[in-house]
Amino acid sequence: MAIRVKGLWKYFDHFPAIRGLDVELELGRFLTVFGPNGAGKTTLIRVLSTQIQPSQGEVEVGGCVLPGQAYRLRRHVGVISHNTYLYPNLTARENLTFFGRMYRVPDLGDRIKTLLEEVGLSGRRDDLVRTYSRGMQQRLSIARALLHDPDIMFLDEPYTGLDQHASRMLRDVLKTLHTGERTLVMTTHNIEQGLEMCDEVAIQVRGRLVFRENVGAIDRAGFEQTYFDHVGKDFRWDS
Amino acid sequence: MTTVSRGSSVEHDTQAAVAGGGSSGGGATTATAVHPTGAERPLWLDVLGVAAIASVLVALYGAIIWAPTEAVMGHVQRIFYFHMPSAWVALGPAFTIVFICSIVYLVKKDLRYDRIAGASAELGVLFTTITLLTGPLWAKPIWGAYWTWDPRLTTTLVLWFIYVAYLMLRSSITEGHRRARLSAVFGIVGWIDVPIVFMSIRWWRTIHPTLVTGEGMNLDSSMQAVLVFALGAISLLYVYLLVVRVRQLDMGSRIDRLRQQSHLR
Amino acid sequence: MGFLSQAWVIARKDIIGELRTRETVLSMLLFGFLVILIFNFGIEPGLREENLVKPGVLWAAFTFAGILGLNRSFIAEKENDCLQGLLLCPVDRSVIYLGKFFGNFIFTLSMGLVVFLFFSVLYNVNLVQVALPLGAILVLTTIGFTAVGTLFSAVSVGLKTRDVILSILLIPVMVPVVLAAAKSSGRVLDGDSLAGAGLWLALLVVYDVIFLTVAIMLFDYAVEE
Amino acid sequence: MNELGFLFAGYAVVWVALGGYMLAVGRRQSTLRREIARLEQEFRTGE
Repeated sequence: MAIRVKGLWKYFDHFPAIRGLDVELELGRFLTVFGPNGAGKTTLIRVLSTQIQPSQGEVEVGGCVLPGQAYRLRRHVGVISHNTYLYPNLTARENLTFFGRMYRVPDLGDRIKTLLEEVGLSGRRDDLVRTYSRGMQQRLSIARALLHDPDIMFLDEPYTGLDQHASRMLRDVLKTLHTGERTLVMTTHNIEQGLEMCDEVAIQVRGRLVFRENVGAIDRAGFEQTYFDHVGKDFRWDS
Repeated sequence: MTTVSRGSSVEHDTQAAVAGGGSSGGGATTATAVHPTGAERPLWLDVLGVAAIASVLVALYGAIIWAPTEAVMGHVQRIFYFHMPSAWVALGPAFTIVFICSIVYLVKKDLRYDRIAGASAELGVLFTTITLLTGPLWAKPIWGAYWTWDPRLTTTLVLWFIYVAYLMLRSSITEGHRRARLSAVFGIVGWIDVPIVFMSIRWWRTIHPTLVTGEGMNLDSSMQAVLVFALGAISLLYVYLLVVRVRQLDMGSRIDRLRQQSHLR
Repeated sequence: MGFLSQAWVIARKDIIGELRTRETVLSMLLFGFLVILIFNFGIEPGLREENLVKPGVLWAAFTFAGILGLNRSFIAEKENDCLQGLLLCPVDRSVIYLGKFFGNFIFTLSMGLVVFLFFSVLYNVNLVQVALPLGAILVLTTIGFTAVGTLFSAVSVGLKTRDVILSILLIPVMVPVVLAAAKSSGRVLDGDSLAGAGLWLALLVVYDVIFLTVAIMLFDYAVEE
Repeated sequence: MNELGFLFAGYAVVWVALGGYMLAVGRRQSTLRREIARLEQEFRTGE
């Protein structure tokens, strides 16, 4: 089991952004979490990727119990979010070199070269990230997240702010990540992009997963309706 | 997958909040307070309050009427009976409690300790302010100057700045655990700095001739008695105000929680 | 050893970025010059006590300019949420603290050196005679200043009031450092040997050791969430 | 200002500071109590 979460609560002050969430995910699977704004998707990703500590509940990721073993887990985790974590005043290569050294990646020079080719940025590797377009920055941030070849990847709204062309490139890169050995969790509110390559689907509303299914068991055409049913129903319950 | 009914869980929490959970961040339903709403005052607190105020009034009587007039300094020396205890309470227990509770918060992550630290710092600043204002009023007629850069005065002034900064830091953060964490970091550093500040200022002053020192005041036994009594009275007042303030802050956090839950329903 | 080299990787990253834009050190320098200039108008030329005032001017300029630089230290990490990326790295928090500390130390020290130079020209100080003792004082002061400053910079970076709160937090805690720096450098400028300022140097060393240790221990709490 | 004037000023400072603080604390106490009562009422009627 790559991810095992039981009864997770995360409070921001008195506000429970996550309210008793349970989720399990097998090794090598790709889970997409859909949900409206404010459902706590980003909070979930941030807890699972050791960026914030759970308030309550059991969280185990990659065999490490959080928050206690966060330090051990970090080596195996890669995060791509709408924030790129890239230093604008460094070049692409300097950024990758920096993060590569932090992760103590062996044969760093070759690794960076390969990765830059994969995300199609070899030609601009010595340009400052500041001069990159949003799409290029996002691609570079994928290379950054892949440097240490993580077993578990978290993708938090990776398509945000990308134009169609950039989205397609991102999608192609993401497809290559889904090898069956790597566990992936992606959040999005875009149904089409979310369904495209995942194995499992979940819907998160108001800090809980209210729907969970294998992608094979889902009627793709009718999923939009399923989604709105769950989101809408919840709004009726709660407010 | 998870279809626990929402309503019941929220109500459960609400009950706990009304019942007065000590720790708020965990979301666990830890009802520790004895009093159902936290709004009523327990008897012992009233007794403590009456005792504190009564003893301060007795100390006032002792300082103004009972104690003999100091031979050299005259009547103005009577300020000392409240000046010194205020200084002692602020620089001793008040700021030390900030330090200790900061550490305990960082270890236990219980916001209660943060509230104690915050309340204690507030009282520390209050008593330091009293010290800093009464000091010059006493110094002027005796030394001829409101202020001298005496080590004690200067250290007190620097301390005042440190803990005012602490309170400003607190007031600029709204999120509870974040405020607790960051102010604890500063509370610890600030307290460790105090003896170093004192040493440095003492060395600084000994290099230049000191004008007058606070030393050399002869207190006869009745004066000492008043001073000791005033010290006790002010300490008691500090304890009372601390308890009241901490209870208020507890209540405030409980209210925040109730509000939050009334929104969620 | 790996510990220090990882920290150096972080500092190196900051230095490369700084060499490219020169924003931090240049603005610090300019600000330091301006403080000296303004103070200069407050001192009567040929004043008998001029020698007593000089070190005060020097260290006031250093402190204010230094705070300006420290303010930027974590703001740079906030762009693109880089701090999160840094915190995700599998290194101990103390490594991140040390890395930022090294970077700040180098920036502040370079600022201090140039401000000293500017100061010596304006106030006719023969720097060659006092270069060594003054340099030692500058290094010790900068360590204490940036040790606490880096921690407080991390504390204040997420706050709305971060610009003013850093000065308010840092200056009172810096009193012993500034005092020791001013007193010892005053001795040196008066022609005393470094030994004459021994007590003050000892104070600086004690301060540096205590607060480097404390800051390493507390940094985790300043950045965790 | 004579000696007694300073003494008076000193005591005034002490009592104004302490009294002012206690007054502020008392005020806050009553606001909090009212707020708690209101919220409890709200929850009770809401059930």
